[in-house]
Amino acid sequence: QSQGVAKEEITIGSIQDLSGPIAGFGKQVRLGMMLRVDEVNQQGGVNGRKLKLLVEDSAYDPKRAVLAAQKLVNQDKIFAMVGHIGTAQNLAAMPVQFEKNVINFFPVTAAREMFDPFHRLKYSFAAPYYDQIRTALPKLAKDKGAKKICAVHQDDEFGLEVLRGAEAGLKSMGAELAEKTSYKRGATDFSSQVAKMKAANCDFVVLGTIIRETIGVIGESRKTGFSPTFLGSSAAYTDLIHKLGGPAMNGLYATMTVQNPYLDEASQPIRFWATKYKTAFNEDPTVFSVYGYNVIDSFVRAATKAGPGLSTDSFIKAMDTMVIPPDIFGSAEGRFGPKQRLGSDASRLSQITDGKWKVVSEYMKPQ
Amino acid sequence: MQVLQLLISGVAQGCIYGLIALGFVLIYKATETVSFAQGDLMMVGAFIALGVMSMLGLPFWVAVPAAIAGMAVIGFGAERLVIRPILGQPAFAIVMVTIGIGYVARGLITMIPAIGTETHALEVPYKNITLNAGGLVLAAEQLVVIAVTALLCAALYLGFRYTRVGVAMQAASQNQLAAYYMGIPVKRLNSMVWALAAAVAAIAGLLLAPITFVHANMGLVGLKAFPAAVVGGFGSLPGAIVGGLVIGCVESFAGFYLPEGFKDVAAYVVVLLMLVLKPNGLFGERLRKKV
Amino acid sequence: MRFIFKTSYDQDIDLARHGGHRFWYGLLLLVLFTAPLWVPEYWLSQLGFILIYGIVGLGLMLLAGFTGLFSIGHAAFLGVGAYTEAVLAARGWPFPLSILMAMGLSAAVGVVVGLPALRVKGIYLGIATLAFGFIVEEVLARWESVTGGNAGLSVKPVDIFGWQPGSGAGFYLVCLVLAVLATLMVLNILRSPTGRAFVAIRDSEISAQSMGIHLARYKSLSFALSAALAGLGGALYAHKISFLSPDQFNILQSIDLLLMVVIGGLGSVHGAFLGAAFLIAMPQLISLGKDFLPPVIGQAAGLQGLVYGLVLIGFVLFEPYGLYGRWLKVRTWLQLAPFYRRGLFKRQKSFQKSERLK
Amino acid sequence: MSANVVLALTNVESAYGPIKAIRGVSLKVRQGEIATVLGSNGAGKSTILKTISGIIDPRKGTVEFRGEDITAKDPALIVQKGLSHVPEGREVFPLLSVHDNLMMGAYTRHDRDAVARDVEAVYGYFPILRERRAQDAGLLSGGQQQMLSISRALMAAPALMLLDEPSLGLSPLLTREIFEIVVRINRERGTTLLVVEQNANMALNVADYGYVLENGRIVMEDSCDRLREKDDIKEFYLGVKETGARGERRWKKKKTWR
Amino acid sequence: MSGETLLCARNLSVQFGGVKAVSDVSFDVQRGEVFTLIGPNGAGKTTVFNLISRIYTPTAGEILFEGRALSGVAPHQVAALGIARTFQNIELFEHATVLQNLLIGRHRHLDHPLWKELLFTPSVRASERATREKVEQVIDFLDLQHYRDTMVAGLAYGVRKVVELARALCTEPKLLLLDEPSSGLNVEETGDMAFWIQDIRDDLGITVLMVEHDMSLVSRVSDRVLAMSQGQVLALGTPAEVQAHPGVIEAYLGSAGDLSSLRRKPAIEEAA
Ligand SMILES: Nc1ncnc2c1ncn2[C@@H]1O[C@H](COP(=O)(O)OP(=O)(O)OP(=O)(O)O)[C@@H](O)[C@H]1O
Ligand SMILES: Nc1ncnc2c1ncn2[C@@H]1O[C@H](COP(=O)(O)OP(=O)(O)OP(=O)(O)O)[C@@H](O)[C@H]1O
Ligand SMILES: [Mg+2]
Ligand SMILES: [Mg+2]
Repeated sequence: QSQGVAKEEITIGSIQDLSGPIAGFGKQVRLGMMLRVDEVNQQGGVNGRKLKLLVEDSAYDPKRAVLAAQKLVNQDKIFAMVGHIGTAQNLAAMPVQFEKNVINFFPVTAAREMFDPFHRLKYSFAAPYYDQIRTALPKLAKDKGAKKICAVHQDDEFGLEVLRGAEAGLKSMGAELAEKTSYKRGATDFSSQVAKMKAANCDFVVLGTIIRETIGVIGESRKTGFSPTFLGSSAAYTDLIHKLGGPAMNGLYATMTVQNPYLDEASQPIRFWATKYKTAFNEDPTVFSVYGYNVIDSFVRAATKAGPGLSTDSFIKAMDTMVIPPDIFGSAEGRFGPKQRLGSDASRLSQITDGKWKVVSEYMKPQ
Repeated sequence: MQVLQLLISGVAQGCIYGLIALGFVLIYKATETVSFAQGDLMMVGAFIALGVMSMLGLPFWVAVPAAIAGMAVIGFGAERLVIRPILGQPAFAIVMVTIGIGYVARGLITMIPAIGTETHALEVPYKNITLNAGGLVLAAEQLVVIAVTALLCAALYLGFRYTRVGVAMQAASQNQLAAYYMGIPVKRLNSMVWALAAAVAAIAGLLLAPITFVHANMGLVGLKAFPAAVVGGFGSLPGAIVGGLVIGCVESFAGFYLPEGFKDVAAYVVVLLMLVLKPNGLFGERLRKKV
Repeated sequence: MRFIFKTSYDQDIDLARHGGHRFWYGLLLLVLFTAPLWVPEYWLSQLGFILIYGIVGLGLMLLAGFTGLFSIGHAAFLGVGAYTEAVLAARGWPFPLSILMAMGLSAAVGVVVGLPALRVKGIYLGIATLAFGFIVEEVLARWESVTGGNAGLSVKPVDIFGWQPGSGAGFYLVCLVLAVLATLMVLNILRSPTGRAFVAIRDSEISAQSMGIHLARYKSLSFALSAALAGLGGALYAHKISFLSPDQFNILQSIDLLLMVVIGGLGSVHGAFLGAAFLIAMPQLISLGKDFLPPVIGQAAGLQGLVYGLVLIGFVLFEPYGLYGRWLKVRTWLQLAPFYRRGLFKRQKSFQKSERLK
Repeated sequence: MSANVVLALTNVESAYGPIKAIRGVSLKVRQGEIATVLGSNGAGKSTILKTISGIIDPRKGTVEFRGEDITAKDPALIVQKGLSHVPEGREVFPLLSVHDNLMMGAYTRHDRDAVARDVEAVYGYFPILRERRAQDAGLLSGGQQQMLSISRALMAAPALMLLDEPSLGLSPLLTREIFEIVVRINRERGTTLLVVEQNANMALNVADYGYVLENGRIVMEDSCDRLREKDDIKEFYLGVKETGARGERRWKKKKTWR
Repeated sequence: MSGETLLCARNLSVQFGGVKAVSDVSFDVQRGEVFTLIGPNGAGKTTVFNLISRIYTPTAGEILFEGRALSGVAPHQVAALGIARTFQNIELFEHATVLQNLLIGRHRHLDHPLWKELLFTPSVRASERATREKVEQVIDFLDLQHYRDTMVAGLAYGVRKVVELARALCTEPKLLLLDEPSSGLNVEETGDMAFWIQDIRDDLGITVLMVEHDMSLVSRVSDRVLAMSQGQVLALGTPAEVQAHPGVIEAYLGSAGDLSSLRRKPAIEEAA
């Protein structure tokens, strides 16, 4: 038997940013997870064991992530780490977990390091930014007849992944980036970046940006009369973009996997789910709530499949033949195997029209 | 043309730095401490305006005075509560307290359910208005920042230079003991200073909100305002603005002409160069102890 | 209070002033060295963190508490030490050598950072160090060929000429030995002419100079020693955390370090370790306490920041000498129990005087 | 006692942390009088003045100013009531100009014209200050700062003035002038003064009533006329030596009041 | 007295903005004498001290110490040459005890390699002991036993003056600069100071250059006196000669005058 699995209870842990720069997301992931945990526990738990979810705050700081991981792993004896947010934070925390044979299950980050290089304790669900852009860029650029493709990215691992994806995508088209420029996390002024791209006559811009920076770059461009096609990654796929940025954001494309659960959504199950969420937490759900919800949902699937003798080994064994079907939010089918630690690398395109995200393409898989 | 446009965006950004730096200098002149809470007070001010507008549904023109007055009250209260008891301790103690105030402000705001962790947009009447002049583009938001900064700077400068209370504030910072001996109500002035600084922070928050959005971490721009204040000379109000402009323009040009990464450290490189060449900044006083 | 009848100058010079000291510190060492035998793994690991931060705190204490130079960019030295160690460990350098290198390189950077300190003071110096902190962070992020940039860098475990202490008890002991050595050396410096020169510079530069103290030399030395200790701490930190990224050494880290020495008690060597203990224990205490609070507060994001801020303010307000000051009071109270007067430590009204002229 | 007592200390005890600096001091200053406190180093003279003006709070006892209890009140408030204090060691505002320093002296006053007249009067006493009116006060020489600090207190036009070693670092000529000014403002404006001064010869000639402080206690008090005649005062404070009293280097005669 | 020149100032001038603080001042100090500077406030006496200790650089002229020009010497090296000073406004290390202040005074005699200090080798310990020995001698000399372990911040003004003198003596200087050693001291203590200054000259063999306003002290201990006014030399000679100089009387001493003229007229006293 593995640590964290008791007669009546399975203890799982998660680390979120609850007070740092992306506290908004961290909180939503946590609420999404809590929603699913409560549902499962009300339905009698996993093979009779209730789920106990412990959430620690990392403030998006790798050092605090390590401290939190040490606490969860060594003190609270969690069975698995689920939905840990942030690339650097995961990289920092994983050694602590692996030393104690604790699975890193479905971290909320689309970095390739979450499944590559291979480790038996790593599982990831998110199509990597790299693959998202690599796949979407050539198609969209062709549709738009773009000549000069540029990129602006945050100068951290996340932004670089987007950039690498863009470069790989262009390479497959036999083209190159006409201009690339970066900014530091937390920047608020993008005038010189936009001026640079404008000066290079870009007509297509790949955005390795998150929320405020996406809005900032597009806003500055609109202001200075620079209007290329913008393509962001799933990091920019949040309702905040159009809520904060207003009409100026219309026309922005982003790659994504699960849909944002609008309360007035056409699809009935999503509407039902969103209302349930809103009743529970008195907040509108977002795509991050869905991530959290899905992470737990998948965990429960695997744990249930692993049977009453739940242990790390039986869990991995269950995951070896795991297929997670598309859900109500429109995610792609996820498949895992003994050497397959990423569920799916497919993603699709959405665009903001009339102040809302609309799905505009089918799932695409990188070639 | 390109150069001019870069210059304009540099100036606009510089004014933002200058505006925050103004708050630092104000406090420094009057208490000889550096307030690390200035950026966070600015954030709180923006949140107050946001609350007034979105929760009470009042117009922008009501939210502005409300935020300023609200922040003045908060500044006053903070002084009473946590700064007055250590009035007279070494400046360093007060610096630490301001760091504490910053943490508390950020913590409290983030704790507001459903609001604190989100990013919000403040609806200002002049949003999305741009002026085009022969190919150059100027946003109304930036023009407002420039105008208000200039006015505020002039008002504060005159106040410190020529009013009795202004001089007394400086006196109290240079020698508190002697200030007491002169009958200067050091404590009351101190409350006033912090109230004023918080009000200035609120103004900065209001002006910044349309540009950077309102969120719990918006106060971090304050870190760029430190170099601005130092380049200008920490004790000089006009210096704060000039310093801000220098930093803003350097950043703007570095971002365009220099390789990646230079834009973000340009401010700090400038400040180090400045400290080596002219340790007391462009307008700083020459400080030398006579023995 | 204990009165000691002094019979030789050595009693003032010795580290342990009397038998009591020897006994208590001996006991403390015994407890610490036997900790792996009876302390649960998790707490041992936290203890290791405390030792590491304590070493960094010692350095900052030397600089801020004893020389009066405030550094708001100290995380940069930590970063230099950590990255040096990580890079050298990856190249297969044995731990003792790489750690010396880490200290040396940090010290060198410290001297460079100290250069502006020769001309500026007070807030200007603070901003200079802040600026340096940002620049170092940026260099760590940009110099990808060596540091791995923002993608981060994994750190190999400690290897002392083939002996691998691992990450548990062995590594703890390595930290402990280094912490003890560092503490002893700092204490030695403080009781030597150099330590006195630091204090002199803190109190009055002009008369320090007229006593023949070379300001530039001692300020640089203070920066170098402080940075070397930060570098040592950084090297241990690298192994402890085993994954480095530039943003671990940002301004927030620097402020944390400053908080640590202030809460510990500025100007005391004990304070460095007490502060470190506090810095590590605080988040634990908060997460312990949060289950007892109503969920609106307990589960709210930002609780940690709020508590941090309140604690910091509380310390400055009520215990300006930090945890060490509190301990002194408790000790005095114990020693004087029946005669203790409340007024004994009452804070005088005091009055700020311009520190711009020094 | 009599109604014309401006300042009365009863049984005042002040301490710095555990160190008691004054232990049960009682003294009175009457309207229109010049009083002086003599005492050796560390006797607690400055502490008495600081306690009066609220810079340190006494442990015990009360301070009354014009019949009002001002014990441990805010120093600024005490000054506003008409008591001004020239501190020991020239506490000027180093980065303000000489003129601004003077204006700060008049902070509690609102009669602009009278203030302007007083500035002129002060410049009349010390022409060097007029010459340096725009210079930072911190750059003045020691003596010039002392002049400034006295002038600044004069600007407050107080009812009672506490002077802590006004002649510190002044040339013999100026020392004399300072005391002439002291006498003048006392006679002309009726300002009451409490003076602490090491130049006992000067103090005892200028003052009407004197106190002798030793180790924080008042050991002798009398009118200055009588004090000047006492042997101990003569020997220890006026430096009038009986021949041979200190011929032997390190030998000091015991003060008889101890 | 050997009669050999220890310190020699030639045509010194220094100017701050429009203020000529010192202009064309020359004098020399013989080894083993007490040489006093007097003059009205703002005459430039402290500025001369600051020139010697290299806090200011003269705009013209030079200072020779033991025949060596001071112009090339850095401020911190002045102590190493054997020049120590006290300050008019007292510059002690406030947050240290008297003993620590005095130990810092010994700094110029101590120079260990860093590693020895880090390890506190026996040689460092030995030198610490010796340092302590020296400091205790000075403490005995100036009667400071009582204050040995007190924080400077809590000392009365007069005691600080003595501590500052003690700290200067700890450097074992050849030339001691005293800026107003008796200010803030009463008659009795000034008497002690006079004895100390004489002992410093006669027993310790240290040359003293001082600034002083108390003429009784000046007359008692000075061998020669230089009077300055407005940055210029007014008179030079024995104390008696200088005090009799009409210019000095006019600018500095004032007419001796009868102090009793300051007393309140008896009539008014009765009224009060
Ligand atoms: N800030 C302080 N902290 C602790 N003790 C102090 C402090 N200030 C003064 N004392 C002590 O209080 C006593 C009285 O000091 P005070 O300054 O009143 O003396 P004084 O009579 O004015 O002496 P002086 O003539 O030297 O100025 C002294 O023994 C001194 O050591
Ligand atoms: N750094 C400076 N900047 C401007 N003026 C200065 C400076 N230092 C001294 N002065 C001026 O030079 C003159 C001489 O000053 P100094 O301190 O030497 O006088 P002093 O003879 O020591 O007088 P005192 O007896 O009052 O101490 C003064 O008028 C003073 O204002
Ligand atoms: Mg006194
Ligand atoms: Mg002088």
